[in-house]
Parts: sequence; structure tokens; C-alpha cells
Amino acid sequence: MAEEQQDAFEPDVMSVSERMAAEALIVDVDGFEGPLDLLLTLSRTQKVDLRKISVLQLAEQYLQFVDRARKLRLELAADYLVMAAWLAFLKSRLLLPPDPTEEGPSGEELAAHLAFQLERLQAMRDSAAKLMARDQLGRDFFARGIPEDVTRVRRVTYTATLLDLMQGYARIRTKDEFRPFVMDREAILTMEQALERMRGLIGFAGDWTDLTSYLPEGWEMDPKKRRSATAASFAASLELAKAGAIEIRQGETFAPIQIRRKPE
Amino acid sequence: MSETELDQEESLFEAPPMGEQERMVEAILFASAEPVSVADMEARMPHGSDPAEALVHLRKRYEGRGVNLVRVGDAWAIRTATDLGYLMQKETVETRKLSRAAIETLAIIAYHQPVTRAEIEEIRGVSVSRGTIDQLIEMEWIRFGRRRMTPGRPVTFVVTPDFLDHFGLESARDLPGLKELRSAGLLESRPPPGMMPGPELEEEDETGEGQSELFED
Amino acid sequence: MSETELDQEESLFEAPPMGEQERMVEAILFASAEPVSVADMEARMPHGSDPAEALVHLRKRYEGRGVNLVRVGDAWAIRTATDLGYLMQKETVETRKLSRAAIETLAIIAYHQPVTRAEIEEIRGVSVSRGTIDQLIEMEWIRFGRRRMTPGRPVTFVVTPDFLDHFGLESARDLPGLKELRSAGLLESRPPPGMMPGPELEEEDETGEGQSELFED
Repeated sequence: MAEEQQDAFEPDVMSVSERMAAEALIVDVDGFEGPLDLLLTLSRTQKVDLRKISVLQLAEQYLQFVDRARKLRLELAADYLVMAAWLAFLKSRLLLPPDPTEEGPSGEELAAHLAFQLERLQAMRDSAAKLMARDQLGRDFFARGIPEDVTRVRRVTYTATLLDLMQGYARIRTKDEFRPFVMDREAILTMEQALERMRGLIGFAGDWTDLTSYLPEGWEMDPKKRRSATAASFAASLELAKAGAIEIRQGETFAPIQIRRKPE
Repeated sequence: MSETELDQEESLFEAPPMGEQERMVEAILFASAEPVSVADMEARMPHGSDPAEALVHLRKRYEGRGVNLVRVGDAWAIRTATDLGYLMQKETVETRKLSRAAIETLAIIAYHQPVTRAEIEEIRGVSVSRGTIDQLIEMEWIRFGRRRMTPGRPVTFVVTPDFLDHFGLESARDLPGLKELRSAGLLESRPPPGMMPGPELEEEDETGEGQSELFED
Repeated sequence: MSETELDQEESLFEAPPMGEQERMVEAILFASAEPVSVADMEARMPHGSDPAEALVHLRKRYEGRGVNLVRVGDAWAIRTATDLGYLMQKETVETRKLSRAAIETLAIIAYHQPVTRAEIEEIRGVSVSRGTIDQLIEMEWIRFGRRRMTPGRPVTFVVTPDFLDHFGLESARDLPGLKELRSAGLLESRPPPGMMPGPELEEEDETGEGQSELFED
């Protein structure tokens, strides 16, 4: 603190402890949470029950504090000054005999409310301290370390009615592009058909015969039909070979595939 | 559901024996880090179960054990016994250090709930910063309550079940010193006589019904 | 630490009674985020404690309870009793209408069983996705029938008793035929010129065997 500011106090006759207390207040001015907090701190020096506090004395202390603080050219927030003005007003009310013509609350009422406010603030501070002194979760007592979370299983069930089923079937059966599925096989020789055909023919093929000669008559002309019939016959011949009915050979890559009945 | 319907259903599905129900409640509570409400337990247990009764048995069973059954609002949780906290240093979670303003604001909300911001400011004598409220909401210790049916319809703040859980409170009624504060009239919101400095009071006193509101919704 | 020092300490600090140690082990296992080894427990408990013995007692205490003490490697943990696992699930059931593809596939299987996938595709005129078949199998409305004794030995599909149950049919034979569908107005149009396709025509013989297959196994 600057020397000249310190001088401001010199004329006052203060005990060392008084001066230290005053300095502490001034130094801490930013530490106060507003005028009410400051008033509460000041009231503690009265060392009495907050309900029996002398509001007049408190108001004087506050005004002195504000006065000193301003002498120190300390910037004081507006609400400190508003409170100072109000306390000055309160002081006058308390000191002067009540004027019966005047409206509004009496000085005693105002003083009682201020005392109530201070007591309430102190009570909340004590309660906050008690609350924080309680055993706390995660510090003094603990929750389950390996929680097994509830898994939400969403089960979807599907449903259909008999009507849906029949309509579905009817829909397929009456499709515009509908063709009976036997007729679908026009350009397709199924393996079953090829197999049937070859089973009948193989008995007559004692010697090596080209697989292509087993294609049904007329099928080798149409490329689509030929492809299907060749594939089906080849698959059928593999099936027959597996069953031990025939033997298959191919001279070289891409050479004609030949089959013959397995000699007995 | 009407009572007759309930009766019918009860006769259709036999509830499991109480011993089994106790096991179920035990399993459900052990599995959860959060308190579980009786309604939630009931929904998960077989039809006709009475978790409330099973809880009575279970609570007795865990009396004096290393973990205890505790009530948190209308929910239940298993928590380690407070005298064994020293064994759990490894599990200790560093909570963000709360400012004095935040701690006081929290206490005011807990003791005065539902309370408006203006009322908090009136009690503390300073304005409440947004950050303080935000921090408490973020910690899930306070939440918005009902709006006041007064001009401006200001929002109110109430404490949450998480708050109760954190401080080991069965309900907000169990806040330390609540009764004394109330009988001393310190929880009343007294309108200031005439002009007073500081934040203006704008609401009527609703504190009386406040504490009960916590358990309504 | 030398052995003599240990001995000295042991005599200085008496180990807590076994009941207390059990409480400690209980609290530690409850609060830990991972299974805890005996060595770890010992390090956390007061000097001279014997967590291994406490575990034996605690394990016995939890026998048949809703949670059990289980060994995980060389560590210990508290876990939900396996028979109560269902309590940790919350099932929500949603009912949806079966897709058109699934209904059509199902209808074909019902009318033509036993039927191969290739045949279903031929009848529908579009390929049948694996998902559709899987879905119907999962619903237990269809199942695999006998393999066809034809090359490739393709699997066949048949409908199940569950299917009959759902649709209120005594047997798949009770499904209305095409004629009935038509007279019921479900099959509006003309029969395709020349021939009347359908199960009656071409699978007469197979249908008989298919139906019986349903109830064989």
C-alpha cells in the first residue's frame, strides 16, 4: 500500500488490532460478495446474536468503511454506495423520533428486516457448510463400480393374416406377366431334364462320344438353348460320373468333352 | 387399471416367492450405479411382484454390511458404507471445486426450493452469475422447477435426485437443520418493508409448499 | 521391508476382526470398476488383514443370492446371478406387417410345399432374397424340409405347426385352392389361357407327402 494512502489513517487514533482489521477489510474489498456480505462481516465484530444486533451501530460501521475506502480512492461498486445511502437514511430514521404524518415503514421495521436478511444469509452459509461436510458420493461412499446396464432389446414381431397370405398368392398367380412355370423352361434345359435324358441314352453309348451329341434335338441351333443345354448336360454328366455310371475325358484344354458308359 | 382387473391378473400370474423377489431386487440394484425407482423395478420383475416389500427385507439384510441399501427420493440404491470410504481412494472422483458462490446458491436452492433467481439474489445480496447456475445444472444437482404463477412467470430452481444421491439424503426434507431453520422463520420469504436496496422481491411466498413439490414430479 | 519390521508392525496394529474384513472386501468389490485381486485388496486393507479368508466368508454369504462372488482370472468381482440376467433386459415389442415379398414367399411355400428356393423364384418371377427366407425361418413359420433327391440335392421348405397355428389352419391342405380364391373374389382375372397352373395341377403327388412331412419331426 502506498505511503501517502497510509497517511490518511494517521490522524485517527487506532489500536494496532483495529487498524489491522480495518486494513484487512479494505484490502479484501473485492473479496466481499456485495454490501450484505460486508455487513455480515462487520456485524460479527459485535459478537452478539444476529437478532440482537445493533443495526444503528452496524450502519455506522458500514458508513465509516465506505468513507475510508473512498478516501483511499478505492473504486467502490455502485451497490456499495446505494447501500451506504440507504443505511444513512435508516440511521436518520432510527435517530429521529417517528413522524406520524410520514408514510412508509418505520426505522425499526427496516432495521428488523436488515437483521433478518443478515441472519438468513448467515443461516444459509452455515447450512451450505453443513451440506458440504456431509458424506459425499464418490468421496465418502461409492456407487457400483461395474454397473451392468440394462440392455434395451427391441424385438420386432411380424404379423400377417390369412387374407394377406391368400391375396399374396392370388397376386402372384394373376400377374400380367404370368406364365406357368413349366413353360418358363422353354429356353432352359434343367439339370434334371438333362440327367433324365442322358440316363436313357447312356446305355447305348458303349464308346467315347462327344457330350454335345447328347443335346436334345433342335437345341443346338438356338444359341440360348444350346448354352443352357450344354451346361445342363455337362452338370448331369458330372453327376453321372460321380454316381459311377459313366467316365469323362477331355484330350486337352478346350477340346471336346467325351463321355462313355463305364465298362462293367 | 381397475381393481378388479388387477385382481384377475394377479390370480392369473402367480408372483414369485418373496425370497426370489428379494434376489431380483438385489440383482437389479447391484447392477445399477444410479438409484432405481420402485416403479422401474416393478416393471422389470415378473407380474405381481412387490418390490417395495422385497426392499424392506433386503434393507434389513444389508444393515451393518460393507454396502447398504439407501433411499434416494423415491428410488433406491446400494452404496458402500460411509465408514469404509478410506478403502476406496482409488475410486474417488475429483469433483470440480465449487466456488463459494456456487455452494451458497446450491444451499439456498435446496433449502428454499422452488426458488427463483431473484429470490436467491435477495438472500445473497448480490446478483447470481449465469455461470453459477449453469454449473449446478450441468452437474445435475439442480434443475428447473415449475414456473411461478406470478407476473413474469419466472422459472424456479429445485434440486435433483442426483443431488440427494450425492449428499446421501433420502429426501430434501432430510437436509441438515431444515426444521430449525423453518421454525426460526429463516426459510420464509419476507417482503422487505418499503424500499430496500438490492434485488427487488417480485414473488409471493410459496416456500411452504416448496419442499413438498420435490416429491410430486 | 524386512521380516522383523513386519512382525513389529503386526504387533503394533492389530488386524480388524474378520467380520470387519468381510465388510471391507464387500465394499471394495462393490465399488471397484474392475475385478480386484487378493493382493490388491490386501494392499488397501489395514495391515494384517486376510482378504483371502474374508472372501471365503463373503462368497458363502452371497451363495444363492441375487448377486454372487465370482472369480475372474486371479481377481474377484460381484456379478448378477446368472439366472437373473433377464432382469437386466428391457424388452420392447414392436409389431410390424410382414413385407409383400415375405408374404408371397410364405404363400408359395404354403401352397407348394415342399418347395425349393429355385421353384419359389420361378413362381414369383423374381429372386428371393436370403433375408426373406431367414426371416420366415426365424419367425418359425417355415423350416427346412427334406432335400430333393435330385442333382444338387436342393433343400426344400415347408411350413411349420406355428404357421398353421398363427393362421388358424388345421393343415396346409385347408388353404383355399385357386378356385376358391377366385370365387372369393381374391383372384379376379381369367385363368391363363390353356392351362391352370397351381399346386393342384403339377404337384399333386408331392403335396401329399409334403403335408405329412410337416408332422413327422
